[in-house]
This record gives sequence, C-alpha cells and structure tokens, in this order.
Amino acid sequence: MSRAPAPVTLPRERALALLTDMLRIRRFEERCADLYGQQKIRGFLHLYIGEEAVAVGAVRALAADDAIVATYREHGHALVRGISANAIMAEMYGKREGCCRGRGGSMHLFDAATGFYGGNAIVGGGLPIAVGLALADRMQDRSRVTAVFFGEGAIAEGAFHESMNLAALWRLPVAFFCENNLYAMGTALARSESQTDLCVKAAAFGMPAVRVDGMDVIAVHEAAREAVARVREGGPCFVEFQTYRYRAHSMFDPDLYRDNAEVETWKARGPIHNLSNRLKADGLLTEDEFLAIDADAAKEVEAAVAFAEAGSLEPVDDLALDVVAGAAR
Amino acid sequence: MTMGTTTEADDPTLRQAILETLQRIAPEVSPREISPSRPLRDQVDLDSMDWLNFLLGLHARLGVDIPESDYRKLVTLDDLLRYVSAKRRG
Amino acid sequence: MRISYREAMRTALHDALASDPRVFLMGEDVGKYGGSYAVSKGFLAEFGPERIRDTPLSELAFVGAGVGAALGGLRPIVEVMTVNFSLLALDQIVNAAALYRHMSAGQFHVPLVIRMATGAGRQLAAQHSHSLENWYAHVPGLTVVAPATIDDARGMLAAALADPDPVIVFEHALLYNSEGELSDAWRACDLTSAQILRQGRDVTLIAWGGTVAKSLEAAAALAAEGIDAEVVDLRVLRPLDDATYIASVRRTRRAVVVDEGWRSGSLAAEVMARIMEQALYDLDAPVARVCSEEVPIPYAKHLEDAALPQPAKVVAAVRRLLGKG
Amino acid sequence: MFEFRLPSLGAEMDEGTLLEWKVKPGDVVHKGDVVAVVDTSKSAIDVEIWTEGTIHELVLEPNRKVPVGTVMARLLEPGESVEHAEAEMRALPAGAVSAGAHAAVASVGDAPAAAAPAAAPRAGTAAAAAPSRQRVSPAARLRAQALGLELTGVTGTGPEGAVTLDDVEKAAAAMRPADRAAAAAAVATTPAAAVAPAVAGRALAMRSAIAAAMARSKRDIPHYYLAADIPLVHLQRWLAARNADRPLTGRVLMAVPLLKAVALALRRFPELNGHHVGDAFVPAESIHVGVAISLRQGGLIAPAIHDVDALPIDELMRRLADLVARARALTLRSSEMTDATITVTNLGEQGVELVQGIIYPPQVALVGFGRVTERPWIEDGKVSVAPVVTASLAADHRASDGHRGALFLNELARLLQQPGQLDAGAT
Repeated sequence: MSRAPAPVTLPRERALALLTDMLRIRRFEERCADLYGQQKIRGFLHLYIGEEAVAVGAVRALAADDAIVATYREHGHALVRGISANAIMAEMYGKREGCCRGRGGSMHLFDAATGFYGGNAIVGGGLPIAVGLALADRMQDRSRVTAVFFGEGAIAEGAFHESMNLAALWRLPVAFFCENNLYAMGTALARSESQTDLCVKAAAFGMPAVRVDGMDVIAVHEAAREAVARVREGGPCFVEFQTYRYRAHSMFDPDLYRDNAEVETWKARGPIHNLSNRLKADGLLTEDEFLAIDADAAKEVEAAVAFAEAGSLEPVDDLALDVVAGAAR
Repeated sequence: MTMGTTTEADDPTLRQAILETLQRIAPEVSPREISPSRPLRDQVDLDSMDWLNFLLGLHARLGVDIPESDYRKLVTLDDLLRYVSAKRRG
Repeated sequence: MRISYREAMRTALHDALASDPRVFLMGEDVGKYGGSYAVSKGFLAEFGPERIRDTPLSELAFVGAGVGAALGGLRPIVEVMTVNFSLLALDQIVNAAALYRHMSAGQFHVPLVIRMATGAGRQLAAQHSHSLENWYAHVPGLTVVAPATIDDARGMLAAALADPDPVIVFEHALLYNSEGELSDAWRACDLTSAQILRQGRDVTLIAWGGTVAKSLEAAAALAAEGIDAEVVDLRVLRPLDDATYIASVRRTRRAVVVDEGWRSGSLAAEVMARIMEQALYDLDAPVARVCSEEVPIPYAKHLEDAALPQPAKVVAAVRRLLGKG
Repeated sequence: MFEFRLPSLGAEMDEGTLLEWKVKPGDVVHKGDVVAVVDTSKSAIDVEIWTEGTIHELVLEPNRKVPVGTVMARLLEPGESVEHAEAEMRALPAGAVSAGAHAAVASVGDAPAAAAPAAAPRAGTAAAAAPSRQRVSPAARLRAQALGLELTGVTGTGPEGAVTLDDVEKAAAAMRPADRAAAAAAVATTPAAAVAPAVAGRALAMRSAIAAAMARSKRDIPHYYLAADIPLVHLQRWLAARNADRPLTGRVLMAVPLLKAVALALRRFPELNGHHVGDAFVPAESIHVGVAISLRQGGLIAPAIHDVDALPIDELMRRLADLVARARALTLRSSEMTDATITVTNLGEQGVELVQGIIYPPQVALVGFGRVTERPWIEDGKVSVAPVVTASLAADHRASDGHRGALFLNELARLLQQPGQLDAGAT
C-alpha cells in the first residue's frame, strides 16, 4: 500500500462534507464505547467504527425524501441522515428527549421526519419492509427510493432471497446496500455461504449487482449515486460494500474469531485517513483544517452527551403509550 | 313507684340472679330488653318445660321453692323479684 | 338477506377495494386463481393486477412487504392462505408489525390487515389444521379478531381497515360455506366488543370462530335438558372484552371456554385466568374448558372428530359444572 | 370380623360428619353402647352400636363428612382373633380396603424410615390426617359470609357435591328472620360470637332437612285430618293435686299425661303406630313416641321416648325433661333419632287451639294438642265451664281410615278423662 493516494474526484466541499460526517460518526461512537463502560448506555451496543465510509457515502447519495431502512448497527446512518446527535445520544441514555423517547435504544432508532424507518434488530428483518415501502411508493406514483442496509450475514436469511425476488419480480425501487464486513457476529462469510461472491447471488434474481471498496468513501458515494439513479429509473439494484468493523460485534463480544493482524491490515485502510490523506495530497485539506473539523465533531458529541445527561425520564404512567393507537390494550 | 316499695324489688343482686337463670334457659335473651312490668312469657319464649327448668334454676341458686299454685302470681319480672325476695326473708 | 360467510367476506373485500384506492389485496393465489377459498374470485379483472396482487410463495417477504406498504401509506390486506403458513411470516408480524409504533414512540404505525384461514375439521391433517390464534393474541400491538357470524364476516373487515394498527383476521375454514341472515348490525361492527349470541341463566359458553356454532349447538342440546346456556362470541381475541364475558359469568356463575386450540397455554387459559382474577367470588363451579386434545390433528375423520371440541363435549362439561355429570 | 357403618338417623339423613370416637381399638362394645358422635343436620348425635364385638380398627377419621353406609369401623366378632381378622382383610380385593386402611398400612411400613429427619412428615399419615374440606363454590362462600351462615351441614348440589349459591340462597330463604338477624349480628360482632354462625348454619341445615322431609311427606303421604275437643276437668284437677305437695323436681307437666294417653290409646290402634316402608305399612311392636321439640336457635326435632305406654308418669316426666334438655344441647342418641313410631306435637303452649300436622315419614300418624282453654262445656245436658283441649290426628290414609282415626281420638278422650288409669303403666 505504498502507492500514492488516488486523486479526489469530488469537489472539495462535497469531499469535506463526507470527511466531516465520517469524523462525526467516529467521535460519536468512540464516546458511546466510553459511555457504555460508564454504564450510561446499556443493552446491546453495536459500533460502526471502521465502516463509516459506507453509511456516509451511501446515505449522502440519497435524496432528502428517500427512505432508509437500517440495521441495529445504525448510529452512523442515523447521524448522516440528519437525526441530531442529541436525539440519538438521549435515546441511548433511555431519555424522553431521545428520538424514540427511550423506547428504542441503540438498535431501534426511528425518525419520521427524515424517512428513517429503523433500526431493525432482526437480521434480514428490514428487507421485506423496504420492499413494501417501495411497493407503496410505486403504487402511489412516488419517485422515492428506499435504501435498505444489511450485513452480509443477512444474505443467509430467507428474507434476503424472498425480498430480492419480490423486488425484482415487481421491479420495485429498492436499493439493496449490503455492508459486507466479513463476519456475521463471529462467523466468517466463507464459513456460512457456499457462494461467497455476493454479487452472483444478486445477479441470480436478475438484478444489477456491483461490488465496491467500502473503505473508500468516494467510491462508495459514487457507486451509491449510480445505483440510486438506476433504482429511481426502474427496478432494484444490489451493491456490495466491502468493509470492516474495527471493533467487536458488540460490547459483549470478546472478538476471538479473527486475529489482530487482520484487524490491523484493515485499519491501515481506514476510511477517514484514507480520505484525509488524499485531500491533503491534493492540497485540499490542511492538518489544521482536519483538526478543526475533528474538534467540531468532538464538540457536537460532547454537546450531545450533555443534552442526554440533562434529559428527563418518560413518566412510567406513559409506559403503555404507543402500543396501539390510543390507550394500550 | 314510691320510695317505700322499691326496696325488695330493686335488689340488684337478686335481679341479676334471676336474669342469669333466665338466660341459661333462653340464651338469646338480652336482660336489658326485658321490661320488668310486662308479662315475662310474652317477652321470652318459655314453654312449660322451660318454665319448670327456670324455676328449678331459681331453686338451685336461691333456694326458693315455688308451688304450682303460685305460678299464676308470677307474671312479670317484678312479680318474681317481689315473690322470691319475700320467700327468702320469710 | 341470507348469504354465505364467503359471500359476506367477498362483499366486504369488494367494498373495501372499491371505496378506498389505498386498499389492495396481496397474497398467494388471490388473483388469477381467485383466492384459495374463492373469496376474491373475479377481483383481478375488476381491480387489476396492481391491487389484486398474486405473490410468490414467500410469506415472510410478502407479509413484510405488507408492513412496508402500510408504513408507506397504503392499506394492504395481506391474505395468508392458512395460519400454518403464517408461521413463515411470524417474524414480520411479531417483530415488525406489532412493534413499530412502540419502538418508534408513535412516529410510525402499521395499518395492515392480515387475513388467514384457521382451524381444522376438513381432514386436512396436522399441517393444515392449526388454531394458533392464541399465539397472535399474545402479542401487544396486534389486534386479533375472529369473525364467526355473517354480520362479522361482512362488517369486521371495514373496521379492521379503519384501524391504524395491524389487525389479524382469523377466518375459520369451516365457516366459508355457512349461511345466515345478514342483519343491519354489520355496519356497527367494532373491534372491541364480545357479543352475547344466546342468553341464558345457568352457564356461560365462551367461544370464538369455529367453536361458536358448536357452542350454540351445545346450548340447544342443553336447553332440551332444562339447562339454560348463554353463549358469548368473543369476536375480538385481542384486546379481550373482559366486561362482556365477565358480566355474563357473574350472572350465570359458571363458565365453559370452548377453544379449538390446544389446551396448554391456550387462549382459553387466558380467559379462564381473567375470570378467576375478576369474578372468582361470583363462581359456583371451577371454570371449565373444552379444547382440542393435545395431539397433532389427525387425518382420519373419526380421529379428527375426537381431537376437536365437539358439542357433546361441551354438553358434558356443562353437566359436570352443574353437578350433573 | 364385621363392619360398622354410618347409620341413617332419619329419613332425611344422607350423610354425617364424624365428630368424635367414643371407643378405641381393643374396646369391647355391647349392644346400645355409644361408640361415636356424629354431626348431622339435626344435631350432634351419639351413635350407638347394636352388635357385640371388639373394636379392631377405626376406619373413619374425625371431621370427615361421609355418606350414610360408609364403613366407620371394623370389629372382631366375639371370640374372633386378630390374626383371623387380618387374614380376612388380606383376602379382600384391593379396592375393598378403605383408604384409611391403606394409610394405616403405609404408616406401619414407613416405620423404619422414622429415623430419617423428624421434620419430614410421613406421607401415609399425613394423607390420612388431612381433613376433608367441604367444597363450597366461591360465590356460595361469599354469600354465606354476607349472611353469616356456617355452611357445615348444607348439602351441596354442585360439582363434586360443592355447595352452590343456589344452595345457600335456598337455605337462607328457609331460615327464620330471627335466625338471620342473629347470624348477621354474629358476623358483625366479636369472635366470641363465633359460635353463633355455627348454630345458624345448623339451623340452616336443619331447615333444609325439615323442608326435605315435609315436602316428601306432603308429596307421598295422603293425609287425612281429624280433631276432637276433650274436656280436661279431671286431668287438670288430678295433676294439680299431684303436683301441689311436690317439690319442683317432682312435678309433672301436662304434656306427660297427654303423651301417656296417646301411647295407651295406640295399643288399640296399631295401624297408627309404625312405619310405611316400601309399599306397605309395617306396624311397630313398641310404642316409641316422637316428641316435637322446637329449638331455641330455630328448627324442630322429634326424638323418641321409648315404650311410652309402659312408663309410669314420673318416669315419663323424667325422660321428657332429659330429652328436651339433650335435644337443646344437641346431644341426642341415634336410637332416639330413628325409633319413633308416631309423633306428638304440643303447640297449645303457643296459644293455638288446633294443630293440623304433617306426618314425619316413614311414620303414619301425628297427634297434635292445642291450647287448654276454658270453654263452655255441655255434659249430661248441663252447661259448665271446663278446661278443654282440641286433640287432632293427621294420619296416613294408606295405613288407616278416618273411621279408625276417629275411634282413636275417642279412646284418647276417654283415657284423658280417667287420669287415674294413666299412671298404672300396666294394662
């Protein structure tokens, strides 16, 4: 990897925006790990560190009114999509000021205003829903695209195959964004799939399928833009983003299934310094500017922590709210 | 009732003894509800066997024997008090 | 007007499709085939393939697509051919449809109607004879109904579609051919109340779906013995209308719950528990139940009959409650 | 070996609760011995045994309510050995051995295990000692509580014999208002009054027993009713003279010569004295007069005085006093509950003149006496004022006819006017 960085093909402002988002996610999640250790955040916490380029590049490729269906590793997508760090952090604190008033937590972030349909903690669970959202858009003559994010682990689920089939059969506007981080919890792809070429699987449904370097945010962004445009034109599209999570699957995971060398290799390709190095090489970013962006990201996160700390608790009397419309039954 | 006639009839110990004897025969009776001047057997459900047992009880407790011929004099609680009191003094 | 349950259901679907462009029907063989119970016969020609949508055999995906379509502003009616197949879609029903409103703190809701045939009695053997209403009735966020009468077959669907949250409609397969008078009451169908179908003084038979007719039959037999049975059709299995059946049991002081589900963990058990909780001191006998025997439903007719609640079993249970058994 | 079973102590008795054994294994019992106290709807009854023997095994645990006919005890016949009895027991089919016997065997078999932790109860004995709990539906229990009714003795019509709300309501409806008030008051007051509900419960049970017996009587027995006025000038005079110089303990109540006269008259009218059993009347060999005794807590009981026709007046008085006392204390003997061959009721003390009674089945006649009143009386063409009683007869037309009934009342009148003859006892 001693090659000179590839030149940045995006306008500076766009590229800096991507960098900023990646830094926001990184600092936010690092703080989450810290807060988890302090027991401020509980439950399951799945961190996205290392994979930031995928959420940033892909979400930034969507139009403002497009829909997103995400997984339980979705803080990054939520942040990029525009849910405030305050609302997300407060949600993880279980506070009333959280985006789901403390009912969802880390795995179930929802936001109607930004078309963010969760936050699904069932592997593959979001895929059929994305198909349905797209069906509704098609039947109501809306040009919206639904982007559904899922890990490569979901490909083993029936829901993946059924949803791909349905979306292709009905030519529905779904962008299937597969975040292939190589491990379904602790099970490596090769240990769970007879066919490890995911694009072959997608192609079997008669759907365009692309593989992209998920550590390169610009590549991600451009591939996603292309895919979204195709989807909007007519019919679903599959994109495999090859990425890697630096941290374990969740906070409870001792990470015994992969060796340090592998992790270090991927870290060397880290999306943030990958982009910042290229921007610096192209003379588009100074170290001071980088530090300033990073400081802003840290500031946003600290503000979010303060916001969450200061938040209030949902009254227990409201426990049964929002089970069904009106009073709970 | 004048002062002069109340001495025997108002002997509280005697009254108490008679009422307790009556209660043993008729446990449901509340002594406070018995009017001393109204016929006793109108107030308390006493058949001839009860009456006999009542008199037997009085005899055992107070040592008074009441001949059958005197039964008709003993209509009210006051009658009994006077009668028994007189007998004991007699 | 005398019509069949199937016709009542078909008319209800037709009404819904005709009156609301957001409504569409989706499921296996609902279009070209006309519905496995012929409920949607002719609809494809009238409403077109977009709104009468045949699906592949992928319950998980098309029920999930129903959830997504509901989230996306439509009013999908998803037909799962039988409750047995619904198990393939259980994840989407339980983990998605039922939870979205709560997980999102009310930001999203899922106005989805899922219809499915349920129950045994046609010698379809173990994998096509389940009564799993209780599984769904267990889950907060779902409304579960079981139309047993012609009026409900006609009227419940509109109420279900008007509900902003997921409603599961269990149609007992034996009912499609049943006939009855359609009264004006169908217009007032709600998703909240149980209904007393027969008044009586001595015992309350609590039934729903396929056991309603059997309970009415049992009540008639009991009447011949001088036992006056009240029959309550629960109609709505979640939320249970405690007020109606508890009030009935308070009057009659005895109850038999008639449930085609298996006894262990049955909905009958839930109803009984609530009677215990709320009306113990009004009871004159232990609450009883007649459920399916705890065996997979067998194929052979005589075995199937023996496995299921039957009027005679209800009659016997009532006799025991009255000290006459 | 023979079995001693719970006897039926009355037409309406279907079951009883063993309160207490008066004997223990090894005791030798003789005819007429009281072996147990059994609670019935009427009262606690001393149950007698009518066979000689030695108690081998007490099968029934106290506080258990069992149907009439249940084996209560096993006895060795005179001369029979324990070994023989046990061999006989073993020969019985398994099901024929009572649960109690099983329990006893089990505890013996467990004996070596007694070295195990002392706190662990032995299954056999624990099971045997568990008192059987009366089944009462929750609704019935709540209602009974509200009414202050002790349910012991109320027969249940629900599943497994459970007392139902209807059973309580029926029993309550049959209660006298005074009982109800007393019961309700007892509920409202202190634990010291806790006995009152028990009494009220008995009243309830007795009420339903009376209801059952009387309903059966009116349903099954074709009654005819006769009455006759009988002057008691001589009797009253005779009685007054007799009591005048006697201490209280020696005095005789008017009821006694009335009872005696009935008994003597019956000697000539056997068709009024006995029982209707199955389809036929069976005249009794003895004259055991059931005396209707009203209980203070409500209800009515008619235990028998045996061989009244043969008893001297003083003895009859003693028996009557004893019977009334024990009836009110609810300690009657089983033979007194079952043996009456006719019933006499004396409602005259309440002021009524004419009684038209209902026969207590399976008896066939009931004699009633009204109040002794001063009435104008014409005899030998002369009008005088005389104490007069109206005697009535309710009789079973299946066993006798009105003509004979009328002759019986004439005979009764004759006897009551010749009081001197009443005391003889002998014919």
